[in-house]
Amino acid sequence: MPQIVPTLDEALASIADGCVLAVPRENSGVAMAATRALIRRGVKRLELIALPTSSLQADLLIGAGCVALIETSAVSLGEFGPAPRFTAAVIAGSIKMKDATCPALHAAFQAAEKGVPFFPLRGLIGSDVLAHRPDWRMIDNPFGNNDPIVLLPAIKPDVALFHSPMADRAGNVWIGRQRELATMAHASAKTIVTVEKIVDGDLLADATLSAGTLPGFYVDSIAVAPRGAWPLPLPDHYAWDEKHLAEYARLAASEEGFAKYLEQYVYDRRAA
Amino acid sequence: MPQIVPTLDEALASIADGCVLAVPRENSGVAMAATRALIRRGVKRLELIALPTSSLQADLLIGAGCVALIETSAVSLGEFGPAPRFTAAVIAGSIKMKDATCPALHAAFQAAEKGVPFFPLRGLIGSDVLAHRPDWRMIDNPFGNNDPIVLLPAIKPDVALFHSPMADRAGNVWIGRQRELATMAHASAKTIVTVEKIVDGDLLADATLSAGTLPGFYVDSIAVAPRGAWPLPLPDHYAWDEKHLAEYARLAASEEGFAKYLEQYVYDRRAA
Amino acid sequence: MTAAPPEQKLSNEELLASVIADLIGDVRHVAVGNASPIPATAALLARERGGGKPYVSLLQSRKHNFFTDGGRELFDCAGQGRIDVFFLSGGEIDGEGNINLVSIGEYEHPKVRFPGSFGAAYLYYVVPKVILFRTEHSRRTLVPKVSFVSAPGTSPENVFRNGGPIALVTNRCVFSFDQTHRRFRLESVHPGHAVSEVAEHTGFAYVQPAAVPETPSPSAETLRLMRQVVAPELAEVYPQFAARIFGVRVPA
Amino acid sequence: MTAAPPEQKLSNEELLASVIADLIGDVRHVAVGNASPIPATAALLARERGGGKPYVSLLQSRKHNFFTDGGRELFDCAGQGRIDVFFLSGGEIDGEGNINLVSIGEYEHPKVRFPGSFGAAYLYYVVPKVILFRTEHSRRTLVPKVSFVSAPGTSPENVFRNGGPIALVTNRCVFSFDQTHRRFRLESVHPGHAVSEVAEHTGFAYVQPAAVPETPSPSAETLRLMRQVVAPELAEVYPQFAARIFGVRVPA
Repeated sequence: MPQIVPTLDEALASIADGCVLAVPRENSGVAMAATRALIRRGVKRLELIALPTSSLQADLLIGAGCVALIETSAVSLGEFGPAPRFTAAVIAGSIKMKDATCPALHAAFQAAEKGVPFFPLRGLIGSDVLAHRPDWRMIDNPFGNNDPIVLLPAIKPDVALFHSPMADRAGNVWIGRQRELATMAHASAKTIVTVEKIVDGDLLADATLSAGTLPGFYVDSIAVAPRGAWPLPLPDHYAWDEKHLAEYARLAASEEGFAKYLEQYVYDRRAA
Repeated sequence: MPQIVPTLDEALASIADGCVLAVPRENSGVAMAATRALIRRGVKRLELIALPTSSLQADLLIGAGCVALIETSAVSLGEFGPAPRFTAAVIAGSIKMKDATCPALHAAFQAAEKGVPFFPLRGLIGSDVLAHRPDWRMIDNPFGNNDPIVLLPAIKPDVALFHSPMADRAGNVWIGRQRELATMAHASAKTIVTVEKIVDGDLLADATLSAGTLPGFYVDSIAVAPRGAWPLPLPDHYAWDEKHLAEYARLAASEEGFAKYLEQYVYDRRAA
Repeated sequence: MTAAPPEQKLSNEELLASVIADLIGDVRHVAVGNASPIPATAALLARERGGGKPYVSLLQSRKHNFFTDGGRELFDCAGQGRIDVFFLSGGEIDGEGNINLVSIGEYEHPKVRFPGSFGAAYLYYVVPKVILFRTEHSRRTLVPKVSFVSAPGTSPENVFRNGGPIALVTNRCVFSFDQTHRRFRLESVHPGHAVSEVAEHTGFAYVQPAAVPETPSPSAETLRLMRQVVAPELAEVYPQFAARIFGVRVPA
Repeated sequence: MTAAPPEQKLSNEELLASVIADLIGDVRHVAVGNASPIPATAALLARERGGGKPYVSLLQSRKHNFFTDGGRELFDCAGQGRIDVFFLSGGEIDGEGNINLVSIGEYEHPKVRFPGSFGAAYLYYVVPKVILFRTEHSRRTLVPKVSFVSAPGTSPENVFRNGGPIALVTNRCVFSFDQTHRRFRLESVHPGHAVSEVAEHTGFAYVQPAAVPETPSPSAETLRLMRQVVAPELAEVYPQFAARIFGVRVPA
């Protein structure tokens, strides 16, 4: 059952060096305040799995030297351009890259959710995405006839980490339409959530709200982080901070600029 | 895009004789008024797939001679006892039986939802459920070592039919926590929904309601049927009609009693 | 609400619930299927004694389970290893722990048809502690070999299996199940029942120790918890059972 | 809102949107990925001309897509055969329709790294009409052979494939793609561009008919729809684009 703890650091305690950490795509509720806290703590050798893509979160963690490996379908700042620290790290060979494609990551998390060793997926055959994934297998579809199909092994992260609008005091978390967050939690050994606020009442008892609620049963720890997805958006709550992302893209283009960004927006706690 | 039609018969027009018809379990919103309309119309040779079980709905359709085949994990009236017409039909050999187990049906619908030919499932090996399913296959898990696992072919019904509390005028349907209804609709070529009422506004535009909404994009036709799940329950709206189900169990124990039930509660439209 | 006075005589249902609560042991999550008031009583009793642990899901009740991902979530949850104890029964149960929820006779032309396997052909494999519960203890229900295996009691070593039967509780006795030797062992006979009676009414062979103890009755504290704390909770889900066994009436 | 006057000169973006709208044809559902204002314009134009058909999902906008089942629903929807048209691009595109969204150079030690394949390694196979769109038409982007195949243009006969590229639209011309012969064909050259210029800036071989027509400009009615009906809708999702191309200003 979830613990609602007073600080981000307490909530994040189980994210140890080397943790296999699952995080959501940039517009599903990224725990950015928690990400800055992890960088301040100096977490190392994360194996980051982005379901299915990432943006600022992966770029920051990679730039700060927290990441050993990333599995993702893409890392990009979207309209603010490429993700500069990700790009530099891949070219420098300083992180290990597992390129995937979006539905493959969704399927591999769903396989873990269902307790099966693999899920099949169409597509992929003949792509170099498949060619560079020795952990994926091709079999002949036993229901077909000379019909090759790819099987993806289940992804079972150590920890899932995301940000949501609210939780109740029992630790039930409102996720709305972002159902991949439920799948992430189901697939992961532990789940850590930051929320805008803790609300009174029981989200599960409400016929309307319960439809968009991840039961606290799957959640290990929760901390309150107002505007905790900033500068990324929180669905139905706030939008990107475009000005900040443009500033990030500009600064992170160089190592020096990135160091300055870290100093100003991550290490200086007043800004976090 | 969905048509909101004035009568049950119009909504059900695409359920032809021989239709592969998917229906939900007894407490997820069973379209009972629509079921009675199908019996009145005299639909024949249905291949009924219950996700994953059924109660009164299957028993009525079987008793009325509408069903050629049923795939299900169980048919029972729960605390009101066995399903008498189902039991009699299986013993008489008048319907073809495909016994499954609940998670196998969930998985096979999810396979269709994801556009893959099969899903794997643990369990099953060594059971006579598997032994009597030549359409299921066992393979050696390519990620394991001498690790047999069962593959279930995707289930793609012709039509999914269920009952929900409400739809908006664009045909978006509130399903709440009954997410297997979304999976049923995604897996099926067509989806027909009966609802308690049509509401103003846009269910998809509301951040809270949208989390429990099946988009009208997946729905073909909708008809209003107040208390359309009666005498079965509608989650968060009304409970079983226990008195009626006890009466059904008593009457349906004999063919004569069942005929009387049909006359009184199905063919006499005033009671439907 | 009013509850049974503590001096009331121990009922058979209370004894069975107490036995099952002991079998549940120290776990995180117990799920109880539909129409299972005695296992539900046992699970809630275990929770009271554990100070809130295990978490108890009563599938019968929207209020007492947390599922928001549709009908599949129970099975997904079990597949994730997040359900530690579940209860199964059978139209027939045999000495190797095989259960039959489908039919008797040839499958294509059965003599008797039961409702179906429900989730048994999966949950029996993936829930670590499955407690078999069948009050009717007769040669009709406890058979040498089931007519149809809805789920086998054990599996070959290479077959993925995290779970299976640990015990069979009937209205006469408690059997434990030895998954290695694929057989039941008579652990205790309920007060008022005899070892010879168990033999007479059991259709399968089982291990019978030289001395078979009487099934222990619940302690006064356990009985107090069951009657005063568990029974009122139970009444929301099983009002008729709670009224009949514990005398709990929910105010109209 | 105010919109561009109809007498305004045809812009390059309007021409491309009109070409793409024609390629979309008579279908049920067009989905448009992020940061794709010209394909979005084309899809909305097709919808206006079709009287509400096709259904258009703009993935960039919560308001303009119906998805309620999380990030997987787009891909599930495509796997169900419910998406007829999608748009893809590439850091590199080669003459066999292969697209590269990953890197240039050795994969383990790339010289250039792009963001990644996103959904391309799946959607390219299952969406019947994929329209490739890359405004930059140069030997750097249109190459003889991509360095990394994010998704191949065609597949062997026994590989499950319901979809693939039907055309490539650039800022110079329109190519169609022949899936049987695995090659592009020059269909038309945009006004102000020349056949020889296409040859000069294209790194791959393609079929060039004896006569290559000029890309047809949108009709007056199409232009009116685009500027007066589509542009204001578009402004909600792509305000900067709508302002720059169509002069549409959303009131603050």
